[in-house]
Amino acid sequence: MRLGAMFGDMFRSLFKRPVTELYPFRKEPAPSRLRGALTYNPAKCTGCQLCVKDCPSNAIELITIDKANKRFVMRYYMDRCTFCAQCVQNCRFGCLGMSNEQWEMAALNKEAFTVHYGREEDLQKLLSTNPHE
Amino acid sequence: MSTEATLQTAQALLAPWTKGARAPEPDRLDVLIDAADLTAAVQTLHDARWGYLAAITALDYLGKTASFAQDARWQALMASGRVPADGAPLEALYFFAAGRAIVTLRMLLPREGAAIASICGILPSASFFERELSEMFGITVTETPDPNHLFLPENWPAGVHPLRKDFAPGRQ
Amino acid sequence: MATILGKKWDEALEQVKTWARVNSPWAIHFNSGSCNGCDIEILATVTPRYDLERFGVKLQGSPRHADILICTGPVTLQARDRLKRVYEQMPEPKFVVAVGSCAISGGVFQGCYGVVGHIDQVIPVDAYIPGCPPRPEAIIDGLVKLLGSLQAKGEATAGEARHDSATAHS
Amino acid sequence: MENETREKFIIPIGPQHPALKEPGHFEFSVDGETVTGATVRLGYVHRGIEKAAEERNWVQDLYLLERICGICSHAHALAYSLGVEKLAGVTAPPRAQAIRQLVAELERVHSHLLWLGVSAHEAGFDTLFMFSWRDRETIMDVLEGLTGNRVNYSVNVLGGVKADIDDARADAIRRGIDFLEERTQHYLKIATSDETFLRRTRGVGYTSREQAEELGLVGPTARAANVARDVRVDVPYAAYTDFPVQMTLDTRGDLEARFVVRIRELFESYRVVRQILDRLPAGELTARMPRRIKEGETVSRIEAPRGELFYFIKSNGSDKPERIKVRTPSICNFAVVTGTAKGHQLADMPMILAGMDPCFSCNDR
Repeated sequence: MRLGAMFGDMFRSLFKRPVTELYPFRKEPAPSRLRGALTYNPAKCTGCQLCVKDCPSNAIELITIDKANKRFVMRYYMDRCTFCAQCVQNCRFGCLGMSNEQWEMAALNKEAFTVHYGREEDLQKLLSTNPHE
Repeated sequence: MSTEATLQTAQALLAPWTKGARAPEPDRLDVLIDAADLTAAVQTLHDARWGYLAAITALDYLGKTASFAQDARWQALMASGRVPADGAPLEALYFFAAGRAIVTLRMLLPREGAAIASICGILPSASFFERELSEMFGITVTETPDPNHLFLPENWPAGVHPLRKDFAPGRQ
Repeated sequence: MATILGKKWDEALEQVKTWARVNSPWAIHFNSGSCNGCDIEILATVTPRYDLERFGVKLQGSPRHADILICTGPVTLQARDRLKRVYEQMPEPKFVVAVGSCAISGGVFQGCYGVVGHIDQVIPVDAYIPGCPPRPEAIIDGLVKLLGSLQAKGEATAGEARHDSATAHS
Repeated sequence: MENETREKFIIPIGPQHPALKEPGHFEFSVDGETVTGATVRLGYVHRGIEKAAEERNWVQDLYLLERICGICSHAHALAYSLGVEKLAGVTAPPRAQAIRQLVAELERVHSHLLWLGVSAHEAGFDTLFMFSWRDRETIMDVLEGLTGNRVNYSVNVLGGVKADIDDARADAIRRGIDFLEERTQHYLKIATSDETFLRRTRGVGYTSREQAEELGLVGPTARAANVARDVRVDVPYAAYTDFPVQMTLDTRGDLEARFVVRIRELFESYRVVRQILDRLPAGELTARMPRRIKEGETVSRIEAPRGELFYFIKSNGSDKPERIKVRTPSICNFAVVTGTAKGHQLADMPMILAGMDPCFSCNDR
């Protein structure tokens, strides 16, 4: 039976280093396994579509530019992504990954969330045929 | 008491109403009964202090009527004349658990005018489950203390039951 | 002369308004069908480690006191009208932040029968923070971006007032 | 006579209320300050997950069901994966099972600390709220480092787990656990000795053992009333046979007992986490899963932080489930509010509600 059981904690806290992190003025590196935005390596992709098949929220589209030469462009809807990494798990060729650096993705408009990954020339080809994209 | 013994006790308790029994998994027992016998069966389990009510749910067998050809409950239902020849049944499932053992009471119900008696008089905790059962599957639970919607909005169209197989969620 | 003074006054007033808005935005949190993940992360941002009050942001219970509406989750059938009502009750100017993938696009809940859609199908949204759920740092980042845009907008308005007064003077 | 002439007064609380962060609607009928009855209305976060699960494939469902609840997401994913593995006749490797149990116990720690803070907040004890949430960040860091996300860890895949543990990570977890154990001792002392706090908890929301059984309570709420019901002990799943836990019981059945049971469960979790880290089985992380699951039905039960989580899964042999029934612990425990409200002061209701650790998104699905 006592009163003010936490006064001691409060008093001691006065003399301790503050626990508050000073983000965004001082940024700590994120943990190595953090699941941030999806990364795509077009050189390794074979277009097997396994990543698309199991995505729970339809966040990935794989657009075929030239099937014979294995040229694909990935359209990634960051706003739909649930960052579950099932696509990374599914990819047998190691062409997908999740960045632990790109996780501050807040934006003031939604257009910023649809991104295209692929070789530079493929991207240009795609964007020139679809001027609205 | 071992799991087998617990299941055997339940089997013996439920014997008067059993229309068939099967063990889909080593620690489970499915007891097929008539919907009319539900309260009596639950009362017996409750009086014997056998386990607790774990969940109530249902299954919709739309397009799978053929699988019931050998089922005594289905034949009885057909004989009662309450089911059109192609009307797939609903099956209500009452799960009771005691330690590792799970007993499932399974009842076939006609698709149209499905009704089942409330067990809230015996187990008050069944109220939420019964409300869910009636709104999700359209099974009327007679004499349930609170027949209102539990999850669906008040203005949800009558006669539409989301977990039936013929409900196709369209974008609102 | 009176108009010149009036313009100067407008300019000063705009600056004070922007200063107040950017330095102490009060927020209300509305869960319109979320899984709780984003909600506990929003709660985590107001607790000691992230301490959102550094930016003057205070979580409020009443929409009448709030400048920012922080929305989480897809919009469910029963939450739609409530979300609209909460938004309408907020005094102008008001800003909406959608936190989490399902608030922005429906996320995994796209196509569920109980889900009407995402936040900006119901009310206009000013800032989007993707993530499932976003880290508290990412939520702070989103709010800082929103406040930054308000500052810029406020300065532009004050600038207009200044410009107007300059032309009136000449 | 007074009671008969006085009109029945109903106080609606919610769905948007400052007490809880989630929408739920309660109606308390009161006589003056005394509650005479309570009803609850759910469904504000009803998304229709059970139906949606029938339209997606087995893998997609894992992530859909994980997002039933953001606090006990791992419990949902675990119950589902264990059930589907049982149907497919696949057993996840021992190392995967141990990691699953480890994450489940870490999740319990995070959930109980979260609850401790929130219910202290309901009691007006914001100091405890802030301190417990400060310390909870330790476990959040551990989980984020281990799985890659603070909430919705997505550590499960069908047939195993994604995240492995090496020595450095194990040490980080041990350090976190050591710090938290010391803090938890302190919180146990506060919750059982601070006079002002005890006034809010002792004797409030009392359920007898018989009442608890009758109401069908599960989890810590039931164990606080001496109902020996814990799936981890009754039906050990994952690696609980190799790393068993002790059931934590209390005989008092009031709010104080619920605090004590949950806080003491934390010590049990710390002990088991250490044990797993010390004796982590070697081997593979995943077993191969077929895309189509054999026809059949199964029941999968898990002890989520809030109590028994019950999954009924039926497969029709295709790559999509026929039916998934989720019975969450909160829906059983709501009876504690409606059942024991009578006779309490209205001001005690938020505490009683918080004391059962409600989760509306679990309920509504």
